[in-house]
Amino acid sequence: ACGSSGTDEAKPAAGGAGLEKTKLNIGVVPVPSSAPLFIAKEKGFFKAEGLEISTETIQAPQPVMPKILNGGIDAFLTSYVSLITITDSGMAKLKMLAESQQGAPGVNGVVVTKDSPIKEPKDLKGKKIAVNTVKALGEVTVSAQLKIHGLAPSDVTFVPVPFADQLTQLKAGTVDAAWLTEPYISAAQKDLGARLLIDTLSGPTENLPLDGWATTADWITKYPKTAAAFQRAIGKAQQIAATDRQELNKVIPTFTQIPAEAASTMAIGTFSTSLNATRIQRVADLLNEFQITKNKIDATTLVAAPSQ
Amino acid sequence: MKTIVSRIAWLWILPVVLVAWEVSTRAAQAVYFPPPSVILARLHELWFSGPAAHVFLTDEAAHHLLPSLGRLVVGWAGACLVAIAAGVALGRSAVLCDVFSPLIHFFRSVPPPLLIPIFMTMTGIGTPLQLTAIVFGVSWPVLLNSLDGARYVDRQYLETCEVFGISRFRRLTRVILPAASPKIFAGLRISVALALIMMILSEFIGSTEGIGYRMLVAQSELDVPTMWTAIVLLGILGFVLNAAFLRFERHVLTWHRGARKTD
Amino acid sequence: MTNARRTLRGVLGVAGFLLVMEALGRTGIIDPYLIPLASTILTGAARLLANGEFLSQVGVTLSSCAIGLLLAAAVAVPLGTAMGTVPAVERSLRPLVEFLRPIPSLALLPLAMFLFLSGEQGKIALIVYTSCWPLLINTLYGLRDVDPLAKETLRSFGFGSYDVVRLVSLPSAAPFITTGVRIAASVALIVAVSVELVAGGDGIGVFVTQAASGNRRDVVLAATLWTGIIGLLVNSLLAKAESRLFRWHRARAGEEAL
Amino acid sequence: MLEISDLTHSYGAYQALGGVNLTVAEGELVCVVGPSGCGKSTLLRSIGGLLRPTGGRVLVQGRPVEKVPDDLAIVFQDYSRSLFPWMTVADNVSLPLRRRGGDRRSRAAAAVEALEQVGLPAAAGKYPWELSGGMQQRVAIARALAYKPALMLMDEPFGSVDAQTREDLEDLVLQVRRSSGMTIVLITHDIDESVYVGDRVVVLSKSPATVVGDLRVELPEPRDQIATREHPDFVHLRAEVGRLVRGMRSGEPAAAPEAEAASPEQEPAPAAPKA
Amino acid sequence: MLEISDLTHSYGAYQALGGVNLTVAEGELVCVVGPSGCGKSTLLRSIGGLLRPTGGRVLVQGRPVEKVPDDLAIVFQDYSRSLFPWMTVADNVSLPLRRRGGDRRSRAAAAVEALEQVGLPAAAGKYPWELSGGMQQRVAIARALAYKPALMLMDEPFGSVDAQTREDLEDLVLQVRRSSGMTIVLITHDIDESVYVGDRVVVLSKSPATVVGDLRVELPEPRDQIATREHPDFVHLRAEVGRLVRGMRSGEPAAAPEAEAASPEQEPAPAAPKA
Ligand SMILES: Nc1ncnc2c1ncn2[C@@H]1O[C@H](COP(=O)(O)OP(=O)(O)OP(=O)(O)O)[C@@H](O)[C@H]1O
Ligand SMILES: Nc1ncnc2c1ncn2[C@@H]1O[C@H](COP(=O)(O)OP(=O)(O)OP(=O)(O)O)[C@@H](O)[C@H]1O
Ligand SMILES: [Mg+2]
Ligand SMILES: [Mg+2]
Repeated sequence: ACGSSGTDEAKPAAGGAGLEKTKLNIGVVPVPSSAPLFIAKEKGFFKAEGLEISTETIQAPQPVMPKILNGGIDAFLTSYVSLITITDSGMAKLKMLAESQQGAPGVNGVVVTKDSPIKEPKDLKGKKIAVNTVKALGEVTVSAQLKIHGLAPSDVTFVPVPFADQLTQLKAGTVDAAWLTEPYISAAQKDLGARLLIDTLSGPTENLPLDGWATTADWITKYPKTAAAFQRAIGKAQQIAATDRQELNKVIPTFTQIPAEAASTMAIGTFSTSLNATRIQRVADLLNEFQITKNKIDATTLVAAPSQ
Repeated sequence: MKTIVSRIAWLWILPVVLVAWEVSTRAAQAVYFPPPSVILARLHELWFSGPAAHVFLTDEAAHHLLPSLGRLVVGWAGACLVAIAAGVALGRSAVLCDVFSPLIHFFRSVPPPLLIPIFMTMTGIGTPLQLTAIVFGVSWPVLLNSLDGARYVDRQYLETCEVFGISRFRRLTRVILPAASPKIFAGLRISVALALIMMILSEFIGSTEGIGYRMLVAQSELDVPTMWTAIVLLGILGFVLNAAFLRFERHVLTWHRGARKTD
Repeated sequence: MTNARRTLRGVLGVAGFLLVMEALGRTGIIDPYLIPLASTILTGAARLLANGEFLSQVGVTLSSCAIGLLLAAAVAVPLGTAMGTVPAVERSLRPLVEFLRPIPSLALLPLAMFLFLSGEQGKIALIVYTSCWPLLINTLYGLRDVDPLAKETLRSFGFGSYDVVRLVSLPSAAPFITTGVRIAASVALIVAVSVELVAGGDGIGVFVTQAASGNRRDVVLAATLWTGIIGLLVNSLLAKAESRLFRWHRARAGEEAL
Repeated sequence: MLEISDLTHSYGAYQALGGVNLTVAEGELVCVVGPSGCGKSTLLRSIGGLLRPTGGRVLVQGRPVEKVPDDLAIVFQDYSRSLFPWMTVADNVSLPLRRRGGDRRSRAAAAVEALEQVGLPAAAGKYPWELSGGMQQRVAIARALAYKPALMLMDEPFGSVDAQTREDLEDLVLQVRRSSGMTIVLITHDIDESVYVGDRVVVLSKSPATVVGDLRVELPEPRDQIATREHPDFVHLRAEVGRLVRGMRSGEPAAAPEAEAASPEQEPAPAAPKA
Repeated sequence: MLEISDLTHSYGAYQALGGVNLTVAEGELVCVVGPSGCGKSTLLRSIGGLLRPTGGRVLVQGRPVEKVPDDLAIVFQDYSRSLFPWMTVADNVSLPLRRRGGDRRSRAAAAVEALEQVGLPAAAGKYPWELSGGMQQRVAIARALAYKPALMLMDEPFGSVDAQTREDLEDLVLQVRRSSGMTIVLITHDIDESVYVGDRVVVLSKSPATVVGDLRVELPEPRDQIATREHPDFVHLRAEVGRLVRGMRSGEPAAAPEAEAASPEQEPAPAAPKA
């Protein structure tokens, strides 16, 4: 039952100039980073390229790797951390087709409750910090921040707790701090009066590229024109997302359950319009530094040549 | 000697399956299906290559395996006690059964991954959470089977008790429990395996150690052989626990086999 | 009439539970931020009924469960019957079964998704895998509990083993097996939702994922409530069918608690 | 001891008991005979409080039967289902003895003694399913005897044993009754047996059952298997009971004048012979 | 039809059958009597192929019994457990008829007819647990009779019914045997009954059971409940069987010379009366 054939094999599409594949199934995570895809869909950028897009909700690429390998999913939203870890595992060669968000102040951070005895980062020593998944962005960026304050990753305990449950755990006191992302940070501040203890996208991790649309290297080799068409369409949408906050506010509530009001007030990263291997190399180096990957990964192997 | 040989002979299916597995995985070369030889090598390296002084357990095993097993045993035992007591009580009282059964059937249908965070707010992180999760997840089949077993005791057994004025307590321990025991044991047997499953699930959230946690890490690192070692380890544990369980059951249900055998 | 009374008692039980939870929340013994008030969750759940998206996801989950359960029964009951009637089969397969049983479906998730191109099929495969075991074990124990004299009666009339199984063992083990079905039904629901939570696709689990990433904990809890309610409804349907089919079983047993 | 008035019972639409009146004095041994399926077991279950009759009254020692009366024992017709397969024979017999107090040792001794009385000295350590049908039946009798109840109800207790054992058991029951003064209601199909062991023989009509005959047996005590059975009164009574049962079977109405004459139902039961 | 030689059976260490020799001719009706627990049911189960004896041989129609012989029916001693509670009485009776072929309608008709023969015309649609003990026993008999087997084994088939019904059933068995020519082995505790229905009466010793008596009954045919029982030969035979059974009970060895004399075990069975 395992095969590597895609859903619909190449047939010259009406709108697309000889695309190898026109129907794509995209794995999306219901977070703001997926917004450009929905903007592109809504504005007809895909249609203009001759692409027909269907989406499937996923949480992270690791659990759905089989689907990615056997062609059930063509491209998907992934964090660079996942991209690099997967590459490091040797299971698949993945490449970023287009970047989505880049770090900006207030998008990720460690929060503590209003009356927490933890007043500054170094008070975290010996404490439990909730992260959404183990061995991922949370651990890396928090570790990088702790390093400035003289703490090693082993000085704290990272506990896996889904984002949605972290606020209650924080309130219940089962964890001392939580590494959160938006819209949870806003919610923590609003509901619990929580304090943002560390902005984990500042200092050594400032402007860290966060995530983007990836696929396998094999897929790009097999469907080069399709890949390019996808990149063009998403590129136009990135442009809109980067410049028009209204557009984002409008689209986010359509594919997430973030209420419109929260969507318009929460912090959002920068939507980048290019793929920059040097920037990505910072992520790979951090991962290697904190021993989440075993090998040093060369970032240039992780990007698909951007189309023009 | 002969009994040992004949007992082992019944395991013939294991080598057959192992060989078939090895051959087919080698042929298929699928990333997700490493051959068993690779898995076993990894299993040995990861968990059992420690010093003889530690019964060959590695530090990794001591850190992840032992706490998991401890929680498994305590959680399972606790769940069985709670579930048999509750099941028999509900099975013997129509009122209690009617009042509580909607709640029971409600809670047993809620996926534990959705409830574990709620438990966590009450228990905090660590062993109490895992124990709660194991007890919660494991109880249902035992509860349901004990309830059914206690409810459908042959009427004449109960009438006999009543006629001879056998006290409630003795009626329970000497008649209802034995009469329900075939069903209760079916529930227990289901629960042994379920306890292993809940042990893993409970370590997926809010845990920093244990086989489940190790598996989670392996999954996020896409370390397929290590994922498989956890699977194989679970299988072996299940096999061993089940064998122990059957031995216990055989001891307790001797009468049942005698009374139910045909030539 | 007695049925009405039983339902009434059940309603009282549920109402009592809800009142206690509400009271605990209102008096602050349980922090309503950690476990929202019963009334809050209930209104949220009621609101979901008007949510077409949610309803269609429920449909997806339920149909996977139903298909999975049917397939599981089609596999487990014959297998359990073979194991329960032919000791050699039982002893040969036991090591394998006992090895496979404790492996959580979530651990097999990547493998299932790799083997089955469509996520839906992978999910169903896992439902079958997991709900097989309670069915298998209960079938096995049910067959073991058949009165030997009943079997001998049929044998004495010259019926072969196949007929003995069909005409005596299975009917007499049927109440046991249906207990297995009821356990398996909720297991199926649990697996379906858990798989959807992790692997995505469609279904209640995906709806929950979406709600969770929007930090809509109220919606998550409302959906959680609904999975429980669905399990409850499925169970009462099965129980009703059971009591209709196995009148003889209740008649012989002292069902009324004394 | 036992007063039954206008007792009726229906299973759904089917009326099994059609107004039974019966009084049993303390220490009396009453045999009940009647066609198969007439309602004898139903009557017994009503006396034992295992069945809530649809009409009429049952008083045991002056108190209406609502739950199982104290100090009662039943030997069930379906004896094999009333022995617990998970207990040894000795445990089955000694289980109810807890209520009588005494330590474990004395209970075990009582159980063994009762088993000896019914001719099963070697069965104590076996399980019920290792015994033959007749042996199981005797275990059920031993259990009831060891319990020494004030009121004993026996539903065809000797149906599965051979003639000789049956006679021994009949004598055993008579002897235990004499020594402990218990009241016994015994259902039997054997007319000879009913006359031999009974102080009275009550004949039921086919269902809806009513009492169509209530005969005092006035044979010399103690009874003896050979002498009693040769006694002219025995032969006469036996024929009388036989005629009543047969009369019922051939379809005569329950209130046939002849039967009525022979059954002074409404009369207070005659004083029982004292132990 | 049936040849049993040196049949032994032990349950674990306990020897139930101690070398039984018995030959039954085609169409014969042999009654087996013996003390309770001696091994009668064990013997029956061995003939029926439900039990693998530990020694000796059983031949049915010349073939050794390895599995259940074709064309056999058994009425079990524990009749209530041999009826299927999930089927109506009619279904219980017609179930074995499936092996005889025929359509559903004719099977149902045969079942109803058999039920009428045993006096239960109204029970067809009920469930076994809605019947009295005696009625259940009659259902079990009806099931075996409807099946019309070549060899019928009956283990105390009339133990739970009243005297009148018992006589009717005895006559029914005799009549069915006469009309269909089946061979019957019937275990009973009633010595009168064994002489009344049997062509031969075989007496077993207590266990380990052996044949201690094998008496031909040569009473005029057809038998009649009143005339036969008054026949001087009947009275004589009854006494003879009684003596044999009693002799066993009082502990005489199985090979007591007197018993031996009365039991020409090794003789070929006399020719059976043809239907
Ligand atoms: N399953 C068994 N296990 C051990 N012993 C058994 C078993 N079945 C029967 N026995 C023993 O074998 C002996 C003969 O039993 P069987 O049932 O053949 O007697 P029976 O002649 O039919 O007696 P009854 O007239 O009381 O029915 C008995 O002493 C009994 O205890
Ligand atoms: N549970 C039941 N449901 C419906 N009808 C029943 C039930 N139990 C008994 N009956 C009916 O009630 C009548 C009397 O039954 P009962 O058992 O009292 O008869 P009995 O006199 O003991 O007969 P026997 O001598 O055959 O044991 C029978 O006709 C029977 O069919
Ligand atoms: Mg009765
Ligand atoms: Mg017997």
